Amino acid sequence: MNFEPKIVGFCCNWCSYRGADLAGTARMKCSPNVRIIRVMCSGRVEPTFITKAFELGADGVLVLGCHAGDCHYVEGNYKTMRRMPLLKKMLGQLGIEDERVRLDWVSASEGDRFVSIVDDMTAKVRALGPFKNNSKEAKHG
Amino acid sequence: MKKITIDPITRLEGHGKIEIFLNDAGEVENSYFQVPELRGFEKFSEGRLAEDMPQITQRICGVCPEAHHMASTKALDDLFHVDPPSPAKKLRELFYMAFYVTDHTTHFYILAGPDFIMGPESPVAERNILGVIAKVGLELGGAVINARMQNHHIIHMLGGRAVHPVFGLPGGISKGLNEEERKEVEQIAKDSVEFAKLSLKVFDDIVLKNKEYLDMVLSDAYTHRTYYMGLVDEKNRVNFYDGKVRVVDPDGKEFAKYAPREYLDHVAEHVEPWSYMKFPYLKKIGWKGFVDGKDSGVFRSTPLSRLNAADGMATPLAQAEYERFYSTLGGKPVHQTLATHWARLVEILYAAERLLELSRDPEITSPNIRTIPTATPDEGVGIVEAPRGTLTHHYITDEKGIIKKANLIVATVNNAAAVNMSVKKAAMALIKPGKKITEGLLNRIEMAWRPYDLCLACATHTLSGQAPMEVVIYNSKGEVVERLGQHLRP
Amino acid sequence: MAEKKAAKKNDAEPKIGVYVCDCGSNIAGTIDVPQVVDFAKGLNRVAVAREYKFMCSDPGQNMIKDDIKNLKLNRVVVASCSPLLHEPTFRHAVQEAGLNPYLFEMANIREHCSWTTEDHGEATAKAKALVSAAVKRVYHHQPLEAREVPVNANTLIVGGGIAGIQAALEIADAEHKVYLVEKDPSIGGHMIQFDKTFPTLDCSACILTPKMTSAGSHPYIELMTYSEVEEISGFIGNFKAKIRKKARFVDESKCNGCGVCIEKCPWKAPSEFDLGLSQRKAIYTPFAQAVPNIPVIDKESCAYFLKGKCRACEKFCEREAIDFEQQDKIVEVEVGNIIITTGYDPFDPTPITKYGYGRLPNVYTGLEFERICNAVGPTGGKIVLKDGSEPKSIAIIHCVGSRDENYHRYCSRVCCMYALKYSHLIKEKIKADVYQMYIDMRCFGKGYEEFYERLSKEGVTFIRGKPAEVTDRAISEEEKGKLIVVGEDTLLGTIVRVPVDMVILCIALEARADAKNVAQLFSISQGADGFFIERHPKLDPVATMTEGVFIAGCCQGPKDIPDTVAQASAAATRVLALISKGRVELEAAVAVIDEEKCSGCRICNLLCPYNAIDFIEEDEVSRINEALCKGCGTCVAACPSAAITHKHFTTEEIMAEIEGVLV
Amino acid sequence: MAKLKLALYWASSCGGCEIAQLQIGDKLLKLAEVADIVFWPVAIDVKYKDVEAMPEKSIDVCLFNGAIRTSEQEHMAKMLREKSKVLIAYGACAYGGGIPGLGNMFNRELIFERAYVETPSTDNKEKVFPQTKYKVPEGELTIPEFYDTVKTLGQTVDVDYVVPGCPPEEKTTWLALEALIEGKLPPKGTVITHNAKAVCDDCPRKRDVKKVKKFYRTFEIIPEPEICLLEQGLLCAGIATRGGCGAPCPQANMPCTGCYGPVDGVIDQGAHFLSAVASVIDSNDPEEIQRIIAGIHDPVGTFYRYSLPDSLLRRAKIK
Repeated sequence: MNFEPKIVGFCCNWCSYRGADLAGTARMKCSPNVRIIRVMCSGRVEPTFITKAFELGADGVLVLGCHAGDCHYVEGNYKTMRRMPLLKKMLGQLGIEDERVRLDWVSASEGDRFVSIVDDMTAKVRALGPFKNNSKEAKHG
Repeated sequence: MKKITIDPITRLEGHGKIEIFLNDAGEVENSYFQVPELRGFEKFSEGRLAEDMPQITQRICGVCPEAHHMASTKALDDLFHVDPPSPAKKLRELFYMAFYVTDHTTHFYILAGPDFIMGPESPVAERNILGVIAKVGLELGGAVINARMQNHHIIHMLGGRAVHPVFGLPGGISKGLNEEERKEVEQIAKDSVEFAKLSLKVFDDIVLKNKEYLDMVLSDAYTHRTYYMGLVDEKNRVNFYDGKVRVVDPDGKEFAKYAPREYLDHVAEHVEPWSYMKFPYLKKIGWKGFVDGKDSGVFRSTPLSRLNAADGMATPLAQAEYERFYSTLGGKPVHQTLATHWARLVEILYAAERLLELSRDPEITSPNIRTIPTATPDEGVGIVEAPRGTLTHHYITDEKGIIKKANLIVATVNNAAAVNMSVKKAAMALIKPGKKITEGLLNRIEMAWRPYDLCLACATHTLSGQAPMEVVIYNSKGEVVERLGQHLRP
Repeated sequence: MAEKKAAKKNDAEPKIGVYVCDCGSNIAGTIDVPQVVDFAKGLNRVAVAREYKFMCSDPGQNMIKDDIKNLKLNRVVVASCSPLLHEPTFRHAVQEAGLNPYLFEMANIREHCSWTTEDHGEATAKAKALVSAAVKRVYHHQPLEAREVPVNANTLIVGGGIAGIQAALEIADAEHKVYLVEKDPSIGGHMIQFDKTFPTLDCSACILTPKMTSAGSHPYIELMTYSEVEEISGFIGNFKAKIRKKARFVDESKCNGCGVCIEKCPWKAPSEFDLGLSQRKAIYTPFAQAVPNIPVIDKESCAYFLKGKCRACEKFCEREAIDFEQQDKIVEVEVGNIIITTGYDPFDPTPITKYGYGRLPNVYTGLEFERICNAVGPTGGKIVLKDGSEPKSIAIIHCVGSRDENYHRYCSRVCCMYALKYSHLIKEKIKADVYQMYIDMRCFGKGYEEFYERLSKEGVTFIRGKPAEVTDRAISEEEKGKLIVVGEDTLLGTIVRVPVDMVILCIALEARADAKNVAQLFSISQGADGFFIERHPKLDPVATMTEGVFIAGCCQGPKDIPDTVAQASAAATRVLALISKGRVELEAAVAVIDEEKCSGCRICNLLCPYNAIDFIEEDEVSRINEALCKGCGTCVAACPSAAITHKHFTTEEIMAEIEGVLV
Repeated sequence: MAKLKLALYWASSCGGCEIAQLQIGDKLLKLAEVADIVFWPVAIDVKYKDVEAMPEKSIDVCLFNGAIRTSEQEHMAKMLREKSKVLIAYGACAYGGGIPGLGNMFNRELIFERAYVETPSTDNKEKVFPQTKYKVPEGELTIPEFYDTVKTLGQTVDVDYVVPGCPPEEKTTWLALEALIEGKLPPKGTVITHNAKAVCDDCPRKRDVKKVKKFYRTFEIIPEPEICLLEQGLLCAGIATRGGCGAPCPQANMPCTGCYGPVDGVIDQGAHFLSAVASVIDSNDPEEIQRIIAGIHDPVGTFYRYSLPDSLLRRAKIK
């Protein structure tokens, strides 16, 4: 049976979530693999959300914010821009492939961009296969 | 031979284990010294920052973290090609001398002492520090506790923490001494010298003046002719903090003398499938199994070894003791394992004297305690004498100073093979067909490895804690005849 | 462990109702709704789960209200469209049933699911995940009380064009103070530059100047021309604005606008108002009917500022209003609402070299032509060529910079109409041939189509097709000395070469060059085209994402005067509504610091864009000013002690949601 | 009143916790008055079979240190849980996995390969590895199984309290013992320290707002003595670490490394430490941000020094 990845998506309320809505309003089709969680700002997305998602069985995590300079909260997305690369560097040390975590920017008017990012990420994670780090093997710790 | 089923449960006491097998005649057939744990520091050091190693590797052992902290810090000096300012080196050594006094004191009075002071066959209930104090008197008891606490205070003061210090850096240390602190140290050093003298007197009175003990010390059951290893200064005198590693053969002749960077030409480690601990041996001779003598690569690395491997001590009082030590025991080298206890006391005296010298050094309160490294790091080896033997840390890094490879040959491990042999020999000598195995007799076997002051936390950089050890004796049918444990007594 | 704690916090044990909307066939057409309902029934703490065709309808809302009453629900989940659409609707509904509106959560199974997913199975599976996420999340929801703050009755309007003037007057007439800020020396904006206005052809100045004057003299309007907003702080109902009044070097309190200074000034510079087609003095008012009628000295062209001597104006000013020492002034005002009416920039056609603007004489932009036609313009209203002669033929090229992949994809909406207006003005003044070169004629407004018909009867030639180039390279006698407009007539399917004397480019309206700064200053957003984004394209056209900040006119997108005025009035009405209510509810989902946990590490201090976080030295903890907090949660994500809680977006709630989407 | 029955045990640890317990020095005697130590392999000669023979919950309190790396340790944890009324995770290893927990960046195979084959001093061409069961002429020898993953005590059995630290400072140990002696134990789940706030609250260094343009390594600079180390670009874990230790490391001019574990409510110490540090990077330019981050060479070893097994991910994914 072919593998369908589960991807957790975090969208900011003002740009990317609206971009995602617009994709729907415009009836654009995109992979159902990304399930969106709404936060007010991508700056709210703390690294624990991402590690938690993996702990709970996600195969990938997508974080979408406003384009640089467009943040509804002036520069919340810059904080995200600082946190994600460091987090990804650390996840890399823990053997988590780069493509499993993606930070990107989608404005309220970019439904098409939202779709292409979602489809692209889904394809890449599908190619990587399921995320497992065996941390839960009962006996062997 | 009947299959002995040893599910983990039957061996859950402590972390080290010796199994003795008897033959049909009831004589000792063989014995095995096992270490049942591994933590894998050599592996998970990979990817760490070199400068974090003094704090990471000391978690190998919470009993002697100071030794690992020092060996690691010295490896970093070598790795970053940086020479610490002389005050920094002196402060490191001062710190290390204080550590020696506490550590040796703990072992002699709390671990080994009771066997002699109370007698090998005295009741277990009395064979501990409290019994010792009761016998030697509160004054000495107080002195013991005081010596440990005071010198721990020095460790805390410089290292930043009581256990697991933090002050070691490539090119120096993070914290120095001010004048008040120096005065404190000087006073502690004076007290420690007095304490060391007192301890030697105790050993004199109780052991050396007791024929029975002396015979036991000199008896064949506790004797092995092996190679001896120890760190020496440029004058071939015992040094704990710095110098070259010297190896003498069973006849006391210099067999090798090498700088830290050359350790791989001289030492190799053998792996047995029945223990997580490896067995080091002299590479140039090779691994010949658990046998002693000139043709076997087995060597020992203990206080006794250090005295055997050196030509003398660097401080006057200790030198005098050193000479008395050999004249009493019939010349160099001394092969009697039990003499290690005396050697340890000589080392306490040296450490205390050296501590006093350093505390009076004009440079010791200098703020000039760091040189910032500028060269590109590549490879470094650091060696110190840990109380339990020669301790080697070896790191290879990338140009940023990220550990690519780490290798550790840890104090106690050096003696793994010797311990195995000592136990077997003592057991063979003491366990006789039909002879009832008493607790006292078992304690005499226990005394065969206690001199090594086994620290199994160190043992496999890997294993946990000061070693409580379990001995299991099986008869030829594989049934458990007897078991006993060695424990650190508070 | 943290999660266990959260569960305890809920006083009453959660009792959740789940309502899945068919949205006609919008959802039910793709998602197996009954299946989702059954799934929901099986979820922890779900007391009831129902399907309904339109949850947002009254019956739908009543269904929820009844269940809350009868089944004692204390948490509600609606799975339907985007929360951005109907969250307020349902929050209101649960509130009416006596439940705190924050004990509600929405699952977006339409925009994010049924509309974007083809496969019905996949869509249904995803819908289940989104529902379980909402259910797990709502379990942790806590009741929140929205805080109310008074609304300052003063209003700040930025931009003194027709939109700003209109909005200002409406609010001022209701006797509420307005600060009208304009960066130029006079209000009036682009409209005052126009000659006539389509389709009615009444004179732009004639209809605008009365409004300008009343704005200038209105007791409730404080005009701040030659001024710019530099800093905005605060929040809806309670903004503080720092405004820079640029030095005019003329004392407004003394000047009576007699104009002697201008008359005596020996120095000239190109007139901004006439787009450089004429000259103005170094001390000047942009145009005759300027409001306020107080001149400014342009440092760049004033001899005194350049060479240190002259001061002619000073000598002749009887009221001693000239003040060379004058400095910029920073004025601070407190307002409750802000309307942004910063207008547009005319597109600069120079880059479209094929049309020869700036290269070939007698190629003009529409705005330039407005000035040329204007009686008080550079040519005194005469339509003449550079050499002073009268053009025999004029080509008007549409969609320059609009509907063009390389520049702006959008339609500027006004060009067709003003192009028609030009033909009329030309025909009226001189009897030249006029060619309209268009892509499509768009005459959608009231009276526009009629205007188009009327014009087509005035002998104007319409050529459908976007011209390829305007050149002066003649290939025949009759083309000699002319501008030749080359293009295809797509109706006839033939290449045409039209020799004319003058070419008018109908340039696009584009977002102001500084729109980005303005957007950041007022924390509103821009679309891809650079114009400001309204809160909802249909249902909330003048509000923005930022409470208390409204937009009107061309800063929101190209539009004609009637639409601009309508928007301005709309914005004014929104503001008046807030003023008359007198108070406003603030975001309840803000961040709070638990001072029992804050170690005073000060990581968060600089992260807040609203400076809402203070470090309290004596207590060695950081504290958040809830009124300033806008609830973005950036500080929450940064706190290494987890001492900051983001109300309604707590870590427990989001973690639960993560768990939910991963079922 | 009857004396407390006290048990102390270690698993995968270094013995530093035992030393820390001995550190309370003369207070040991006070302890001896009210408590009988019924099991302490390191110090007292009580055999395993005696413990096994004890009835359930017959031990009042067990202080358990060390992480769980082998089958033996796992078994022992389960047994002591069963025998003890109160089980206390003592020290960083039992609490968060500690330094040995860094082993979770690898697995058994990689660790064995390095320890028994690859190390330059090891001579083992035949690739002999320790065997859980091995036949020797005289019989069979066994050693416990070495697991792929280090677990915390809490991930192995139910834990009642935590005494954090590597090792716990003397005063922290005594705080817990006092609570025991006086029967004033806090609510279950409490991490017992003198300060529930982060180390910054203990630290005498002066703190200002944070902006970091460059991260330094400890050997690269000599920090100002009075000022917050993080502000000087040193990755001090104090911000993300529970206090109560008194901040000894920053006072020795070295950054805190996080041994007291997270503050209450923090689910993942390393992730929070990371997020805080990244947040104060003083740049909004992606390239510059990358350059600044390049100065953090070992995120896992820095942010999860003592808590990798207790993190949400627990271990590395080995391909």
